[in-house]
Amino acid sequence: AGAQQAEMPKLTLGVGGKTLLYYLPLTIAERNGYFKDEGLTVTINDFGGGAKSLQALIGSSVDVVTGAYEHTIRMQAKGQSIVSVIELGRYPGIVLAVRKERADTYKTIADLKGAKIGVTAPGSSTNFFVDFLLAKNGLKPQDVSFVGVGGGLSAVAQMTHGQIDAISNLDPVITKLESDGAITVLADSRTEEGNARIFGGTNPAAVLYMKSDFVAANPVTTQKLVNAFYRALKWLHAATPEDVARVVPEDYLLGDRALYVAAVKASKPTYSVTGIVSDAGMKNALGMLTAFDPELAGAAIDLARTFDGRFVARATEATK
Amino acid sequence: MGVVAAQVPLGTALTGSAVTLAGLRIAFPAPRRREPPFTAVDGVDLEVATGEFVAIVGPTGCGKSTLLNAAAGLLVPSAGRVAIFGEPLAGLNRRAGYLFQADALLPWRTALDNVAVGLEVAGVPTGEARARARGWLDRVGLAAFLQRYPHMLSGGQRKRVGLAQVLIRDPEILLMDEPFGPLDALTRQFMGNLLLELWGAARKAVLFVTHDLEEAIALADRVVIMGAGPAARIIGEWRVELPRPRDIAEVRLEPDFHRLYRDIWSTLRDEVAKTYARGEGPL
Amino acid sequence: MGVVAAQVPLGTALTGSAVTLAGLRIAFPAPRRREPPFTAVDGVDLEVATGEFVAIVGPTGCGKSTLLNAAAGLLVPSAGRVAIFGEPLAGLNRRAGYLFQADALLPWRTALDNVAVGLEVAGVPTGEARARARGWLDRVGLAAFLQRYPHMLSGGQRKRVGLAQVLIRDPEILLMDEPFGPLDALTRQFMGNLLLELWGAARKAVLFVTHDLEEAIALADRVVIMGAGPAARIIGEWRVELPRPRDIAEVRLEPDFHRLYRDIWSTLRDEVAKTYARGEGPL
Amino acid sequence: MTRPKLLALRVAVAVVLIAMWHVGSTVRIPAGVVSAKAVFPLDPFFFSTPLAVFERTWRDFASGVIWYHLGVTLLETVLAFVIGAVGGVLIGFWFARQHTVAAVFDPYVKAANALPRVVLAPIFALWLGLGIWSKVALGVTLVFFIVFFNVYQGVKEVSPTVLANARMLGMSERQLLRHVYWPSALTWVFSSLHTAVGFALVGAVVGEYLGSAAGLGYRIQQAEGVFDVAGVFSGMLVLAVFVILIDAGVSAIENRLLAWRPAAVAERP
Amino acid sequence: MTRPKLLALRVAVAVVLIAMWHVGSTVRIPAGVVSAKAVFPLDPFFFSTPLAVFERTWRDFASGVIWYHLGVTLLETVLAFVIGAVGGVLIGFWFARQHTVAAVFDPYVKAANALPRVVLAPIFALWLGLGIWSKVALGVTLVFFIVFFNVYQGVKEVSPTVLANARMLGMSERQLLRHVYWPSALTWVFSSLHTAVGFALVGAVVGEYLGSAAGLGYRIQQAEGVFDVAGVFSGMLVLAVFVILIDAGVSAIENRLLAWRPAAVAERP
Ligand SMILES: Nc1ncnc2c1ncn2[C@@H]1O[C@H](COP(=O)(O)OP(=O)(O)OP(=O)(O)O)[C@@H](O)[C@H]1O
Ligand SMILES: Nc1ncnc2c1ncn2[C@@H]1O[C@H](COP(=O)(O)OP(=O)(O)OP(=O)(O)O)[C@@H](O)[C@H]1O
Ligand SMILES: [Mg+2]
Ligand SMILES: [Mg+2]
Repeated sequence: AGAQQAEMPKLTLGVGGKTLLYYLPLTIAERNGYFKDEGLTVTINDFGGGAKSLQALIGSSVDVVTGAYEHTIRMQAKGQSIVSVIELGRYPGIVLAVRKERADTYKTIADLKGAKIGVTAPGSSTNFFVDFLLAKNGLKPQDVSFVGVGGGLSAVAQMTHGQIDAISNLDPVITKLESDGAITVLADSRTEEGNARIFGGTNPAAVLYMKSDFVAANPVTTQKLVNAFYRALKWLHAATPEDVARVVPEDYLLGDRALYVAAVKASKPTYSVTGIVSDAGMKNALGMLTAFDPELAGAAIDLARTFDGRFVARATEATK
Repeated sequence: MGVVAAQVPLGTALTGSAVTLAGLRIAFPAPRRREPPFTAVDGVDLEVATGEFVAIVGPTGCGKSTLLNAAAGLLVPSAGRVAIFGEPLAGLNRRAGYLFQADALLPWRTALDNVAVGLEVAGVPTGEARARARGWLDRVGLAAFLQRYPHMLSGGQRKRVGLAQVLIRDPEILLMDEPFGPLDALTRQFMGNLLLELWGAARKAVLFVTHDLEEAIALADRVVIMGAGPAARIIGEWRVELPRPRDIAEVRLEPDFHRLYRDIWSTLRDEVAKTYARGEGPL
Repeated sequence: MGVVAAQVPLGTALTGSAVTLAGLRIAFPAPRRREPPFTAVDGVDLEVATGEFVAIVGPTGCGKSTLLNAAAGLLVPSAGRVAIFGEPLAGLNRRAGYLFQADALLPWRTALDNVAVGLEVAGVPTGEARARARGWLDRVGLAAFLQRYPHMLSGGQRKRVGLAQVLIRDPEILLMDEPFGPLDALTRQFMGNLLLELWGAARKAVLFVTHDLEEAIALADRVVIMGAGPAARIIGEWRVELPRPRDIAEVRLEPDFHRLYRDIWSTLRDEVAKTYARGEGPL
Repeated sequence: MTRPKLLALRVAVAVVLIAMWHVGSTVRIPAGVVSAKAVFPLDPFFFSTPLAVFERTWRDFASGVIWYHLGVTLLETVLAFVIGAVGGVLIGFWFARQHTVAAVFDPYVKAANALPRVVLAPIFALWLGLGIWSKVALGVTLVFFIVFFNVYQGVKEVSPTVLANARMLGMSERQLLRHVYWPSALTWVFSSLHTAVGFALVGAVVGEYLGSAAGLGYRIQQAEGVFDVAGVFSGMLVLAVFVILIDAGVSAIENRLLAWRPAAVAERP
Repeated sequence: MTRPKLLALRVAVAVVLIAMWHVGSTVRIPAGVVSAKAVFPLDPFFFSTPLAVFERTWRDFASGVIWYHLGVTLLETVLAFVIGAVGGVLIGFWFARQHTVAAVFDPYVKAANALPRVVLAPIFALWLGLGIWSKVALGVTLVFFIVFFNVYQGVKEVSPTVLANARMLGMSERQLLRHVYWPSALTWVFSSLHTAVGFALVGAVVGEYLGSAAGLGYRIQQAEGVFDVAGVFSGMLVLAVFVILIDAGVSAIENRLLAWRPAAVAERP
């Protein structure tokens, strides 16, 4: 595939929180030089959140985005044509946990009534995750209060200092809190059985998405990007957490290699193996969204248009 | 006795009249609302002919500075009219130079630059403007203080810089508010002679406010006396027929000078005392 | 002839001396660096006894205000010493009241509050302070202007508010810098008499700067003449032996007055003319 | 200018701006003019449309949900403004009068002013919790410096003659502060307050935006998360109206306190 | 105070602060005093330790990685500062001289000042791309208002007598601006510039923090995401030093331009 010249050898990629393990495949592809191998120069722009990187895509500030799959559905409802081309995470990797000291009060999700729950940002997928779980347990979002605490230091700070009762967040925050013994997990979407219990199957998380126009105009570039990410997924699948720790920048190690290894280990099942968004996954994702967003509930969504599997198929073909 | 100013026909712009104030009333808004405005001067008629030197004398607070402000176009009269060379004054009086009673130098410019600025804004090249400013500062006795900022000068020095600043522009009308107030007697004479010399050469119209009646008589063609305020009026005018050119120190020795002085002073004193007796003045 | 001030023994604090300036030199930093500092006054010895009224007369820019600033403790002398009632002055002179040459009223206070403030800060209850301030404004002829802010007053009115502001505090030493400069002749007499009356009652030490030599003689016990600057000195002193109490208007009619006047004036004029001839003055 | 005329002009400006917005976000530029596709000059995805925003604002107020958030933000803003302004005035005066203190701490104050508040937010949250106080703290760090630097300069600008006179009138340091420095620095204080009002609100909203459970910032972020631009703009609209009201209050106090100043000279060309 | 003494005092302050930080983040309060467990007064997880921060800063500079980021941020800051300040001065003057314009736009300026810049970031990215210009724009929106309000007030503060004199000397509106309003407003301008320097940097860093590929704000964000507190504090340290340097430049210009002012009166109690 490397033989053909890319239409756009230089491009910018947006991501909302590159250091999150959610986006680990991106870092792997970058650090292992997979983009370079494909003849691409990718500038990675890091944003204050997934919503901002999507806005940058719509505004044409970036060419492609690694972000949540649900954005492709949302954008379809808003009349923007966004398509994902490879799945990076098959499970959301979001964990809902309560603070140890309050574990007696909040034994199950149904007990969360009145709790103060930290999410990365109001309106983000961590928020919807909780909404979804609450609904399943017969509660309404209004029964709890949400606080945006981000996905880094301050999330840890709020939890350890007892500012919030529960937290819905991602790794490495969750692993850090777990290793400190600060939380008790209520729902864990990092594992297969966890997802089965919560969604009844997979639920695509991080994907590489872009405008449909971009795909149409730059098929070769898109293919090369997908190739690079596909290699990263393959590599991840085979690698041990220690291998990962060797590859990522030293700064990413949370100042504590063991903690980082633990976090990678916990997150490993979430990374996609095939790179393909399954039909069941699409339905699960849509079902979760329509449950809370009145705007989406009314919209007619063509799930087939949210994922374009041609590129992954070709990448699979090539690596065989 | 005084020639009352109302003799000058109202509303006519005499040819050769440089400044005409006719039926002028100036009122200031009261410090507190709801009180009536404060009428500083009312019914003032005054005419300064081209080339005439008129001195205004009057009790403190009667409205002398107010009149000059009106003639300069800085104050809009509440009633009456101001005409400059026969034209009704609209906006600033661009043909006049005004030496203010209070400090008005640009604090961020040295003495030299303060004097030069009037030429610079008129388009004279900086080099020439400075050279001429140097000459003027020399004439007012400040050759050694060119590079001083105003706050480094004494009160009298600042006034002289202001004088040079106004005179260097060679305006057709000179409005001067107690220009020699903070000067010693001798410097005062020097400055007075300087002014007379300039005036004699270019025959400007001068409106000169002073508290020194002797100075007024020594310098002016006509001395105008204002009564005490509020609603101050002109209460008398005297023509000074002393010969020109005059030397200020010497003219005081003339017998006519003393006669005139006593004449004016008695009117002035009586008038002011009368006002004060009404309980509006000190003691 | 003048009694040269150096007769006063240096470095001794005479009993009964309110203000002692001994060997005073005051230099200002030059406007540009690297130039030498400007010495305004040098070697000034002056003593004002308790209850004495001393007038200072001198050419403009000679350093009169500078001397008063030194006596007030606002300027630190470069050399020499300042003593107040025999005590070397460190910091501000708290026993003096100072009427500044420039406008110095608090712009955010009405005339009434400006006068009352000196009492208020001394702890007098506001009501009483105001009542007394009202009385003082009455005495300086501004009863009708109590509620005016300074910018609403004429130059002479502001000066009189300043006068009341200083006098109401009844200080032991009065430093006055051209206090009657912007006043008309009659008001000047009223104010002079007011000052003399107060001084006669409480025998304050007064250091009075004026450009009006007649005023100086009429008011003072002693007239001090300064030479022209830079490095100005005291060039002569005259004791005025005219009888007290004096009325300012009347005392001028005394033959002694005129003799003294002519005497001082000739010295002053000669001295100043001499300096000017050196090329340091106007013309 | 008369008041009605002024008001009319102001309204006219608003109408023009909104009309531009409306046209820009609803009328496409035909294909081929600026780009291959027909595009909106102001893409409604980013700018929404005025109608949507007004409708949304109206709905929020009608349903009453916004009042609670508005109240929270207002409280934070006012607290941040008052604490920051009082702090700025006090410390500003203190620095201006204590030359040694000022000289020693000068670089630290300037460095502190340069710390990005967004980064500080987690620390504030840590110390002050997620309630209103961490937002107030953020607002205070903005307001404080704006007021501080102006007060510091304002005190130095006191006329030397007036100051000398006041000192000769026997004023103690405290009396000087009260009767001279304070009134003289007031214009400076008020100038900074006009800027500070806006920044107090910004601080509160940003604080909410970075972590909170209520307030307009919270609502704006929530709207952003679901790409509800009308919601974002509606939040900003409410903020703007809000600030104009607070600022009017500041101006009213200013006019009262600065009644002594000469009215602007009647200038005629 | 002599310069060496002043310097010594300044260093002393820094030493005390750092010592407090060091002790707070390395010495535990024994169990039972404030809580059941032994705790750090300043938890090193959130506050790092001075040594770690210095070591980190040193390493960054030694390895050279920081220079590039520093350069980007510096460029953004300087651009934001210059553009914002020049804009504030120009518009400030314009408003101050055009009373109608000022009166009409007054509420809009104030409302604009209250818009939370964080929310505007996506719009700037839309218009200006993700390069330095969207960060510069964010900085400009902070700097502009600070300078603007001060210039506006500064122009109004011109002494009426000096103004009247200048007008009688024949100055046109333009000459008045140059010879009277501008020099008179300069103290106001500089006072605002001292505040603005810090805010320019804040704007740049916040812009980077919200979305970028380089700069100190980017580095701080990366560090925050991986719990690298030493990295966050090291970034802030560099920022702080940075601002002190820029501000020293502003002060030098100020001292040159305001050489005409009377030196502070020698005050003796
Ligand atoms: N802005 C103002 N508001 C109210 N009254 C004012 C204002 N300006 C001047 N006045 C009053 O107008 C009168 C005349 O003032 P003006 O300054 O013309 O006096 P003047 O004759 O110049 O006095 P002086 O000899 O003391 O300078 C005074 O009584 C003064 O109080
Ligand atoms: N801050 C300063 N820097 C430099 N020179 C100064 C400063 N202040 C005053 N001088 C100079 O000192 C000399 C004395 O000034 P001073 O104000 O004492 O004069 P004065 O006798 O009061 O004059 P006048 O009668 O004009 O008020 C003047 O030549 C003046 O230029
Ligand atoms: Mg006057
Ligand atoms: Mg003087």
